[in-house]
Amino acid sequence: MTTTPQAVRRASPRKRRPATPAAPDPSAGLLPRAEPVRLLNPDGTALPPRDDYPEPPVEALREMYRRMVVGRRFDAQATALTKQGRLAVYPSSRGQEACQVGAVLALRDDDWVFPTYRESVALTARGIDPVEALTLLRGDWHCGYDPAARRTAPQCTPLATQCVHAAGLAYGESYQGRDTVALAFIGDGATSEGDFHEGVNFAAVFKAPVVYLVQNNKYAISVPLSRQTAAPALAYKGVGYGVPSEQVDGNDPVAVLAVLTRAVAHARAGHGPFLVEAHTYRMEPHTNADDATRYRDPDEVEAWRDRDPIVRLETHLRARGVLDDAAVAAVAEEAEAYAAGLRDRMHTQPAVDPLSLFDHVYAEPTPQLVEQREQVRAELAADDEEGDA
Amino acid sequence: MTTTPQAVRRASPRKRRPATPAAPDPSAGLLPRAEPVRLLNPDGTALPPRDDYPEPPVEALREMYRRMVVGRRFDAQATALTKQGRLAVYPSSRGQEACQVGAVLALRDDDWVFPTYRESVALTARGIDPVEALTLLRGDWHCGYDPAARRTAPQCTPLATQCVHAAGLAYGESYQGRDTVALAFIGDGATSEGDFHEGVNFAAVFKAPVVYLVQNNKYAISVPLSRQTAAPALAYKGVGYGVPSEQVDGNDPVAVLAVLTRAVAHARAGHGPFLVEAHTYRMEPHTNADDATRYRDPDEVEAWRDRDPIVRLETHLRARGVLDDAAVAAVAEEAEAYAAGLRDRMHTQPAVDPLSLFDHVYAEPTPQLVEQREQVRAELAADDEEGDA
Amino acid sequence: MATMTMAKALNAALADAMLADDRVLVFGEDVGQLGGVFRITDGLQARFGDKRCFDTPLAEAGIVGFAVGLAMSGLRPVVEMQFDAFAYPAFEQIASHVAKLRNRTRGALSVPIVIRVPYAGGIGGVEHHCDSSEAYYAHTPGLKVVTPATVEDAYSLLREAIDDPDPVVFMEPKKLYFASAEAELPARKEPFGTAVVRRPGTDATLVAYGPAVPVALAAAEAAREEGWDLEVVDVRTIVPFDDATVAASVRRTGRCVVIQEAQGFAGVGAEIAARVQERCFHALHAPVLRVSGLDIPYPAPMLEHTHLPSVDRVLDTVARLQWDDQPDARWVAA
Amino acid sequence: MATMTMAKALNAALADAMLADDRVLVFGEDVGQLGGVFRITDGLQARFGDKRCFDTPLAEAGIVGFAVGLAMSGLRPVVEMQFDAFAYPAFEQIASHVAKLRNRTRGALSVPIVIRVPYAGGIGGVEHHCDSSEAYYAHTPGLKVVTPATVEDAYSLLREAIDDPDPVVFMEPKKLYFASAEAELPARKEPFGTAVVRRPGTDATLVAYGPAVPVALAAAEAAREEGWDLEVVDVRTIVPFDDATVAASVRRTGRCVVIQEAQGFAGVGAEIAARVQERCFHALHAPVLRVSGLDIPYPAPMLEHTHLPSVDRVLDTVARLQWDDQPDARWVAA
Ligand SMILES: Cc1ncc(C[n+]2csc(CCOP(=O)(O)OP(=O)(O)O)c2C)c(N)n1
Ligand SMILES: Cc1ncc(C[n+]2csc(CCOP(=O)(O)OP(=O)(O)O)c2C)c(N)n1
Ligand SMILES: [Mg+2]
Ligand SMILES: [Mg+2]
Repeated sequence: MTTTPQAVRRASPRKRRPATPAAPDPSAGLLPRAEPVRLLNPDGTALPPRDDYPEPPVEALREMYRRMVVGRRFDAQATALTKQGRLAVYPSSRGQEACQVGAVLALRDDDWVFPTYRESVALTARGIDPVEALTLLRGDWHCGYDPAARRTAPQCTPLATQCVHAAGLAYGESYQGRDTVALAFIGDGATSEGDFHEGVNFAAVFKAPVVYLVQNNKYAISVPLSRQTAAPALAYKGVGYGVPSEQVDGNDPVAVLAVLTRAVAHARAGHGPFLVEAHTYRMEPHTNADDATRYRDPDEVEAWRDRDPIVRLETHLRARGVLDDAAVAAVAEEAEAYAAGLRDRMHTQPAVDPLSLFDHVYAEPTPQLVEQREQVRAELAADDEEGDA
Repeated sequence: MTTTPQAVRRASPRKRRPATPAAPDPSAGLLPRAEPVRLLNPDGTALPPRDDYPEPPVEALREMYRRMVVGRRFDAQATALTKQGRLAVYPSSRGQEACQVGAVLALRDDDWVFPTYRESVALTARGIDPVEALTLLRGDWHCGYDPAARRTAPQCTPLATQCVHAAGLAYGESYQGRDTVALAFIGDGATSEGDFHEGVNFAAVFKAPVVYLVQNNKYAISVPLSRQTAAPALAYKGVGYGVPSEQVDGNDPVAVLAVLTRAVAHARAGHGPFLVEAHTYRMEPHTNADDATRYRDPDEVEAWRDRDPIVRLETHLRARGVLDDAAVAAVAEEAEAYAAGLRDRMHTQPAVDPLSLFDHVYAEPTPQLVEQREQVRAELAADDEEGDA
Repeated sequence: MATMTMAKALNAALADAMLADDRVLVFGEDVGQLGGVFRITDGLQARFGDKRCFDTPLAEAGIVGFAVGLAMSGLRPVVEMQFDAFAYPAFEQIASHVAKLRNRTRGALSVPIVIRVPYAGGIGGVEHHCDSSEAYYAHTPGLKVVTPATVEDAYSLLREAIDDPDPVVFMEPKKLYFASAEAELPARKEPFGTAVVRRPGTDATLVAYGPAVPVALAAAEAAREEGWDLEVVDVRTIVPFDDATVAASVRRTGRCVVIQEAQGFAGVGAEIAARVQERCFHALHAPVLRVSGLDIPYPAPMLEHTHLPSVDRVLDTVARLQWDDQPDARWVAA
Repeated sequence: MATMTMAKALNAALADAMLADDRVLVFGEDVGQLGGVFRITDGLQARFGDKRCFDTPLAEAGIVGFAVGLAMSGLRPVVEMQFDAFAYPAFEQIASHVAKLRNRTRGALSVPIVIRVPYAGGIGGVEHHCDSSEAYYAHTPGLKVVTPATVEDAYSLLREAIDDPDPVVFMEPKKLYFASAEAELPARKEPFGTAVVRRPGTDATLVAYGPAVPVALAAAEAAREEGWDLEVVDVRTIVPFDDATVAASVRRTGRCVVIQEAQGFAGVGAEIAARVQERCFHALHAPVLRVSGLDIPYPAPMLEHTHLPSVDRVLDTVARLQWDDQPDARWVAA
């Protein structure tokens, strides 16, 4: 979309002057680079190093590789569990592992993460027990891990709402003298919600240390990016809040870690929020319940298979001589063990006490809830008697 | 707010490459000029003409002058009416006449306007009966004019919500083959609302012919601009939606009309929405009920008095020799007559039928409302009897 | 007569409405090529083109506000909210504009839009996907609120909602989407705004709507064993409410239980109970009792059966209708 | 004992809470230098600094969501929504997060925030400035909903709300802001969650809350002329609801009228009427009747007196409490 010459009513007779003399550009330092930052080619070969985004240390990249491989195996296992009826539904992270693991590695353990339903791999990469990570989708309670202990908000389903929470949490932490950073995940589709706007704006006005990571995986369920925005890229939203922004190739693990590391450092240094748009792709349907063939071409999916972030990182680390067959095999083995452990533990049905329904509505149940609890207790007792009879 | 060097974990050993080679800038044509467009100096002397924004025709400027003067007199009268208890409350447009009248003149009569509570002067400039324009604030019904007939939505109080309506209306018109443009007014404060974001985005995605005119009058009631945004200017929000944007000196009537004319032409030509930020100033308190001395320096207000848009336009038109004492006097007289007419007509209290409360809740009252209407009818009858007794 | 699901009947209603009136536009999230996550808009884009049925940006206030603008331009938008709780971002647009625009403009503007909301639970859905939000809308003057419980009603009520000059929040019970029944379409029998006696009975009246109707019918069936002959009234249109049908039934039976799936406190069931006792006090042998969801956030799937009104809970409540004309022991003491 | 307005009492409660607990932060639109459009936060910024009391960007979902995040970091936010209808943009944050966060996390996170909402009418306010929105919150499990009717209660209930471990929607009746009364602060008498008999009586119970309480008291006063001795119960906390106090009163008097300013349909008054008849059926000589605002959008100032529950409307309703034990003529026929 470009400006067009307007309908000129009548030309002014006086001498014309040229376009305004160049004023200092107030958007400098806020606009993203026109092209996503990339440090590895799609085939995994390295691009020449760059000053603005130096390659992260090898140890970090090896760790990233490990967590991505384990994460992907976990993800496949979770999808398999839906087929066995052990999970109600599962939104896969496949293809987005560089973003999810990169985000975790760019943060300290005491930083906060605000994940969406899509971020199961980020959760497990953070060390959250996979069974706890799947509690929501398994249906025994809404959130299975302790968010306060794990510094990880419950996975957020109402889209974009977590963007505001992250701003508040980050501001609250800095208000209390702590140098915590909050990282909020959000999808391309959810950037259309008002809460994205309000959240980023609050963070900017209060200089809250938040990194907003938009995983632009090109679809919001079936709706393609072209229906979400007419912007050149989502990262161009940052300047409108005075928030520096960057685009990154979201399937280039090295670039993702480099860009997020810089974004986190920016936030931690007290410069306020940073917006990163990672260009990636959702390899699986929206969830196992979705039928992606209704709205996208299998060729498109195939094309993205060639940009697989794990293969890319493996190629790079092998080329750098810091990953060999033995290490790859060890990671694969670890991933298998992880999946097997998950599978086993998911085979036992959790026991859930119906009376716990009343425990966490308020700190103490209201008289109304006490009454209702007694009614349910009586019903359960009656059921038991019938069962016994 | 600028980016800062990140914490570099370890430098890469390989050869560094320079920053990415310049790609074509995808934000070109979307970003506003760094400085607000201005065609007149604050003292009313003309700046050299420019190609991008030629000066509007003299006839338009004279008409603009007339409506601004009448509008300001109307505005003063309305404020006076609050003191006499004839109006419950009145949010003044004083100082913002260039924006309000400029918007009206940039549009055709069959274009749609989406005003806020602040736009009484825009309404009267559109030819809406001033008594009808004040019906809301007078308290006899929520909207006094016929929005469909006047192509003017009811003045909108829930902030930013009208931005979405304008997108829908404009798209609906073009869907039905009409070349209507919609212009939505919005204040600086209201740009922080989610509905601003959603409205501009819908307009952009659907290429709806909408002009969004942000009157940045520096305050949202008492809250200064610095608490609304950290952006270099509000016009920088456009690029994030793929919407071309411009800043204009909102107290320069010539520039306002030039910029809005171009924006309207852009929209009408089918290129989608356009965002204009007009830098202006609210000379009066938020409403007559507000006490602006609590939060702003009188000196600040005084400084803005020197940039009065009416004086500025008068100076310019006189300098161009197209306005003389007689014309100025004639306009002043017209304005006085307008105010006198308003004053007279506002002195009669409107008669409002309590039973009309039930008329426009639904197309036909529901059985519940029929029942309630009968109850009220009985009450009124009883009151009458008592009154008679 | 053909067997079809409620989902199919809703789809047919949309298609027929689009055919009958080319001002009808259908839009929302994923309603285009995908046909909606519940497939209610399946095939509409292919049949009517992507200008009549289309996807929007992901923003519910945007969707509803856009519909308001389209309605102002003379069109008749039918929008889908993907799930109950995801209509909340649109609450301001609904409460302050959709509900009020006619009133604010003394009738000069109207907003004949239909907001379709798949609602309520019973499908093992995760959090935020199972809210019963009808009371929020029913409490907002200017909105009509409709909820079908049968396949034929799904069709006719949706057609009537689209034809209605007022905005209608059309609440679709998710758990009934794929229940099928014999149905003949088009099926428009009673006028819009009327409740219907789904099952005649003499001993007590069960008043229910939407997802609670099948529960009421099953309870009435089971009650035969206990020797009770229960009448079941399906409310259908919450606003406007059909007092005449409901009160006539309760005056006949002398006893009443109101059943809703939503949390009870200040819900639609409270309104019905309050109205019934106001209007039928001297006919009542017992207080009007309510069966509803618990006053808790909608629980996780494994616990939803404890939350939802069940046949047993309805029967327990019917048992407390003071058949011996003795006050309820629980509440006499306190 | 000093004479003060409710506005001043609320201001004192905020100041005392900020003094008592430095985790308490007060923020919203215009609450800083201006002291709020109703001056409820007057002087707080000057006294506690602009980190404890501050203005935010103009975005209600932002304000509430920001408070959620602050609460997660251990702070105790008290936010102001400028007017009732301007809380609607925050509805999703309130219904899906504030109300549910404790539940979703099995108690690991809590959201002890207070959302102050100036509400209801009677002040000649223009559209969108006079909504009675309490039912939306009361119907949402996880929220507590409080509304004071007296100066002393305004102080104590707000202190208690801020100290409460749960989120509280604190509804402030605008028309009572500048009514003044003798008050002694701090004034904390009954425990949080209890209703109070404001005026004892023997013939019938008027149950009211917030802006309706003065109407109930005035009606009770006027009723003496008609020979009725009316008891007035002030609900105070809508959630949790004090059944014991209300039911005890109605069992004593045998008759009940519920008064609320909000539109009636599916409002809090419906809940109260439903509860009272459930619990007091055998003590009732007449149905529980309701007086409420009409089921219309809040009208323009010149018509608001027709909309609002008036003393006359209350007395007319009391007159219909079947003092002769005859059914209500209006509803027998139908
Ligand atoms: C407020 C809200 N509206 C609608 C939905 C339903 N919904 C769940 S996921 C989704 C698509 C989200 O797309 P995107 O933000 O791109 O994230 P992705 O799933 O691609 O990771 C939708 C519409 C929701 N969860 N919340
Ligand atoms: C959704 C909403 N929140 C709050 C308000 C209360 N309010 C009325 S005007 C105003 C300030 C608006 O400032 P701005 O957008 O800059 O417009 P201006 O009044 O300066 O023209 C506020 C907070 C409102 N009308 N709507
Ligand atoms: Mg996506
Ligand atoms: Mg302003």
